[in-house]
Amino acid sequence: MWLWFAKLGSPKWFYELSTKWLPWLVVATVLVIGTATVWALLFLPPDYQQGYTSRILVVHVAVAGTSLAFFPLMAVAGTITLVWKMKLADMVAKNAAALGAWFSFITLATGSIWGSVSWGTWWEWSDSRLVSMLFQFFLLLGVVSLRSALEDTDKAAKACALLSIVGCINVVIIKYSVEWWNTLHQPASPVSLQSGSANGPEFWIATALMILGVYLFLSVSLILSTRNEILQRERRALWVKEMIAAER
Amino acid sequence: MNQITESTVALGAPLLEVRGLCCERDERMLFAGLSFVVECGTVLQIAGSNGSGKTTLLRILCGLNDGYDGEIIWRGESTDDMAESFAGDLLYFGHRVGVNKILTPLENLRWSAGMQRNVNDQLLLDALEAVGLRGFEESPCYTLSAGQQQRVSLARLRLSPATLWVLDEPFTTLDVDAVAQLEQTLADHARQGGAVIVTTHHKLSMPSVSRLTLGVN
Amino acid sequence: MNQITESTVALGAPLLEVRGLCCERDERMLFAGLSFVVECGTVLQIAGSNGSGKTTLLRILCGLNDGYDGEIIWRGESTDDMAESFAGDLLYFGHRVGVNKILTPLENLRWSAGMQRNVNDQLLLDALEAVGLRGFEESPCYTLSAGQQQRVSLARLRLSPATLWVLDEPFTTLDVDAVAQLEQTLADHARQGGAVIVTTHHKLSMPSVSRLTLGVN
Amino acid sequence: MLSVGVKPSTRSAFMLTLKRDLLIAFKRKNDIVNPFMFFVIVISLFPLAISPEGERLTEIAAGVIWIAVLLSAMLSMDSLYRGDFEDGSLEILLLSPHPLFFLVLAKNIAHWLVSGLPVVIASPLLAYMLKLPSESYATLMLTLLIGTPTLSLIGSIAVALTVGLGSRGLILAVITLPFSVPVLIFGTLAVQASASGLPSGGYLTLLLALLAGSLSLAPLTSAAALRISVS
Amino acid sequence: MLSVGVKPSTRSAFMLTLKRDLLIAFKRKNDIVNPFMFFVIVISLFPLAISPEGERLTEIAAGVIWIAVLLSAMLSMDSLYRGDFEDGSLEILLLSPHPLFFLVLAKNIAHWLVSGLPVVIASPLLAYMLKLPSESYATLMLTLLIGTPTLSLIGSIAVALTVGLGSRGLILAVITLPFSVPVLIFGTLAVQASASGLPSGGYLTLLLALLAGSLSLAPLTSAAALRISVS
Ligand code: HEM
Ligand SMILES: Nc1ncnc2c1ncn2[C@@H]1O[C@H](COP(=O)(O)OP(=O)(O)OP(=O)(O)O)[C@@H](O)[C@H]1O
Ligand SMILES: Nc1ncnc2c1ncn2[C@@H]1O[C@H](COP(=O)(O)OP(=O)(O)OP(=O)(O)O)[C@@H](O)[C@H]1O
Ligand SMILES: [Mg+2]
Ligand SMILES: [Mg+2]
Repeated sequence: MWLWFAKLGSPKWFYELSTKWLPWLVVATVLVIGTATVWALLFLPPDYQQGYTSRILVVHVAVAGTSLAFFPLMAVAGTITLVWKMKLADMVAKNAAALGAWFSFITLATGSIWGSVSWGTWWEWSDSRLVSMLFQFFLLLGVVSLRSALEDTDKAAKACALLSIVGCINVVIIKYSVEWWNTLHQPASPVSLQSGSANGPEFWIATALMILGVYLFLSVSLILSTRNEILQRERRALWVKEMIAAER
Repeated sequence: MNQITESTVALGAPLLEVRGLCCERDERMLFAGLSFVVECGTVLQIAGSNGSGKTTLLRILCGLNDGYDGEIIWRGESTDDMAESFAGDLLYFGHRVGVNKILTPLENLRWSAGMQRNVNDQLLLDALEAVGLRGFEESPCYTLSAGQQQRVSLARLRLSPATLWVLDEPFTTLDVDAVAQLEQTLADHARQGGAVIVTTHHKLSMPSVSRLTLGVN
Repeated sequence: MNQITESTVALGAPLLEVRGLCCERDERMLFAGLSFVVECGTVLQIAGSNGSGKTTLLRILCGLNDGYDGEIIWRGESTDDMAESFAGDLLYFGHRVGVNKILTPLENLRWSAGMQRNVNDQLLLDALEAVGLRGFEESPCYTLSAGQQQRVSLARLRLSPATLWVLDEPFTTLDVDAVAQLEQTLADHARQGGAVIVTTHHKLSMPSVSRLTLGVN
Repeated sequence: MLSVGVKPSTRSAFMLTLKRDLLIAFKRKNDIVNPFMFFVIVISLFPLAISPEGERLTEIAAGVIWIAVLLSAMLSMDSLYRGDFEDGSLEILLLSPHPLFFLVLAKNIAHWLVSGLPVVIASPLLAYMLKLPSESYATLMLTLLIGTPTLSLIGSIAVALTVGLGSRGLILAVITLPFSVPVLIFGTLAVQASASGLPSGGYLTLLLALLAGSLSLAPLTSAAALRISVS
Repeated sequence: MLSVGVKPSTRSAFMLTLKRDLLIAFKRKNDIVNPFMFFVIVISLFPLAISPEGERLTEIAAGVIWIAVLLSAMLSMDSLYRGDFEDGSLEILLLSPHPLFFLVLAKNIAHWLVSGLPVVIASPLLAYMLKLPSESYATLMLTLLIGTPTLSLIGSIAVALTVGLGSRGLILAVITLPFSVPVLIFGTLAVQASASGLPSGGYLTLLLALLAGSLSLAPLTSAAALRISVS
């Protein structure tokens, strides 16, 4: 068990393993997302109120759900970095922060687009989900900018690990405080977030597939960017040099 | 690219032992497999050209940097396991000297020396006088010259209960008299059973100094 | 309390002349009635113990401090009247060396040397190589050691068109080779008709150095 | 000589650090006057930029005061460890033979006494200027009294993480502000509740919980962050 | 050797300084992203602290945006001369054989490009989030385009005066904010006027006058202040 753990931490091992698995993952991602999209386009009945735009909800729900996974992921990676000083964990954390910021942004964007149709407004402060998502986005940008501000890789790794762990607690606190804030002050909003669930089972199958697809996509992009990071950081290591020489 | 000059110093009772220390910065190996023992009564000068890793080594020894491989053993135990008792027996003097510009020399020492042992003002005044700051005890440190600020920090040496002194270029900006005096202080500390690790490009005119040269080729 | 050691230096053609300079800081007279002449071809070392006013004197000469009485005459005219042409012919190197930590040595020089004369990258690379920074041209300066950062700034000397160099403790943190090399550079500059005013506590091993000692008693 | 020194107790190291930081603040004077001045100036911008009408002001008063408090707390953080980092005192702190938790706590307390407390004390005056109903002055002060130390403790983490950076003002803000949102929300809600005659006890309890949480966790985290920054 | 160097023209010294400062900012990245982020975060605090209702927000939108711009401009100033002071580059700048006016101007322009312009560009988005009527977006951007350089120029004086001080964040604010009030007032008035369909040309002219004034006077004053701070 321990041996396996130590091995997992080795960038070289990860690189070689991921070389084997990556093609399959990519194929799976394309298949699942493709199916979900086709399903959404072909089989989803247009909503009586919102027309065909409701299909963007499929993407929205999938991306939104996934984007909540980033802080926990980064906190776990951060703990590993701080406790076991595993380089690989930090490489994953680094890319996760940037990717998480993108996912949060897409959630905000798709949500807004849909909001513009269903609520008639792109943005509403009185909804707790929107606000707490916005702050998660800010926090992720904070982590990214801390990373870019600290020049020393080691220092940046540890500092960002610490911030991710603290940020993880904070996302929870923000989520709840915004909810309480809201329940007291919010005037009944025209359409509740749950209205989408009024749609039939076709919707949920498409959504479930899309969620799976987005998680797959997330893993593929994390693996790809981590591989890149490995090559960058280990460019002086023997195995990288040998590999590059072999490819030439 | 890098070649390591290794040297082992051994006198008296073992205080600090370094085993197989390696440090890489920005993919450049600064030192590898560095092992040495510092014993009570030693003055060890770390020599080496600019950028050879002296400062890095000292900071590693004190636990301020942790980007290294190898073992650092303090009185028979790893420094990681006994950080606090190690800290109580260690005095570090870095490139930045730890003198607040707004406070006076006296106020500065009251804190920086007071963190390591109980002090009273008379002790502090004596130490300041000994480093030639008489008459400046109550001037804010921003009005002192570069060398005078260095002296404020060096007064800590006279107050410290620490056995091991780790000094990074303590001689910079000191005038000739102050340099001679500091050398005397270091020699005295070693004679009384303490140990000193010091970096300097200046040639020490002290009797028994061991040298460890970090090499860049 | 203060006693002033006065000395007058005179060789070659007059470049900078100081007449009756007095400076008081915090009611302590640092120097009074200080007069001397710096001529082309001179290296003038300002000596004196810590706190005797060396840094203050150099900053006054460059126009960075103006809390003084007396006259400073540059090529026959008061420096106040011709600040810009004086600045074009002057290179000041202070306790803080003027190296931005985020930029690389090359980028630093491109600006700091480029403010005084037109430069191209080849010139800069040559200067960096001459001060022993080959291989570090493209590393950000925060990754350089104290001595290496000092060297980045010293590379300016090799690029400067200035006649008068005013250097405040340029030898700190330099290793032995770099010290010898810098002394050589100063001697060359003087030989080619420039003038150097330098403070250091280090004993200069150059042939003809004039000394001016500021005294605190 | 080597055996003369008696190692001071952690308590006395704590007091020594607290006293030193207070002394520095008093000598600098600005540290004390400025957070307060900033608070006053920011608040006085609102009637200018939004509306000088009393009724309108009443509506926004609680929020404006809390935002000004937040910004002034955040700005004042900048001086918490920076000076010590630059002159090397931080290394002395890290290498002292005492648990860093208490030393960091001492620094945070000194900082709050100097920058947070004056703002709390001045708040009723500014509340009056913004026409906040006088029933809620007590609640306002109470929330500030609980909220500002929380803000200081949270800010301390961000400052410790960024202490070595060239320009920190903004990165500090970017990291701290999201963390301060809960304090802001509960603080304003409590004041608004009391202004409309509702009970505000629940919010106060939440604020207290946040304070307790950050009091126990933040100094630890700051200490870890300082170790990272100095290395 | 002594005669080889050709003294560069003031124009090329200006360009060299501008390029250097931009290069430092791009290498640091944060200098560019942070003022903008700060602006966004501060704005998003208002709905939380005051009220999330659209109508209420519309009323305060113009003022809130301008206050956030002011604060973010002020915070970002911190990095303008500090780094150069600390590493000694400022002395090189002061002792260069070129009129300091232009070098200071180059630094100010670089700073505005990096910290002011992004805020101006992002303002319509935030105006939308605060429910500002869409007719006034153009006026908002225009006032910001004229107002932010003025704020930078004014801030530059304060930074230059305080560059040697330990903690500047606040003292800077205390000096700058009162001077920036006219910009704030004309800026918000212009936006409010256009939101209610009134002409805003008069205010724009006033803003332009402020810009012209500070463009000619502020760099001179900053240069003098720098000389004082360094000595
Ligand atoms: C910028 C705007 C929006 C943001 C930031 C946002 C954020 C989120 C988040 C974070 C989730 C994931 C919740 C979870 O999986 O537990 C979510 C789910 C969802 N969102 Fe949005 N949303 C936005 C706009 C909208 C709009 C306008 C609608 C439709 C009226 C909507 C409908 C939904 C639905 C139906 C779900 C799934 C419900 C569930 O699983 O509980 N969202 N959104
Ligand atoms: N800002 C200041 N305010 C008041 N007095 C000052 C200030 N700076 C320096 N002094 C006084 O001037 C004296 C000379 O300082 P200066 O820095 O010129 O000395 P120095 O000869 O360069 O010494 P060193 O060899 O230590 O560098 C100091 O003793 C100090 O008391
Ligand atoms: N923060 C850093 N990041 C990356 N590399 C660094 C860093 N600090 C130092 N280095 C590298 O480590 C080498 C050794 O630096 P160090 O400061 O230990 O040298 P030194 O022996 O103390 O030199 P000096 O005599 O100039 O003080 C430098 O050449 C530099 O390239
Ligand atoms: Mg060193
Ligand atoms: Mg000096």
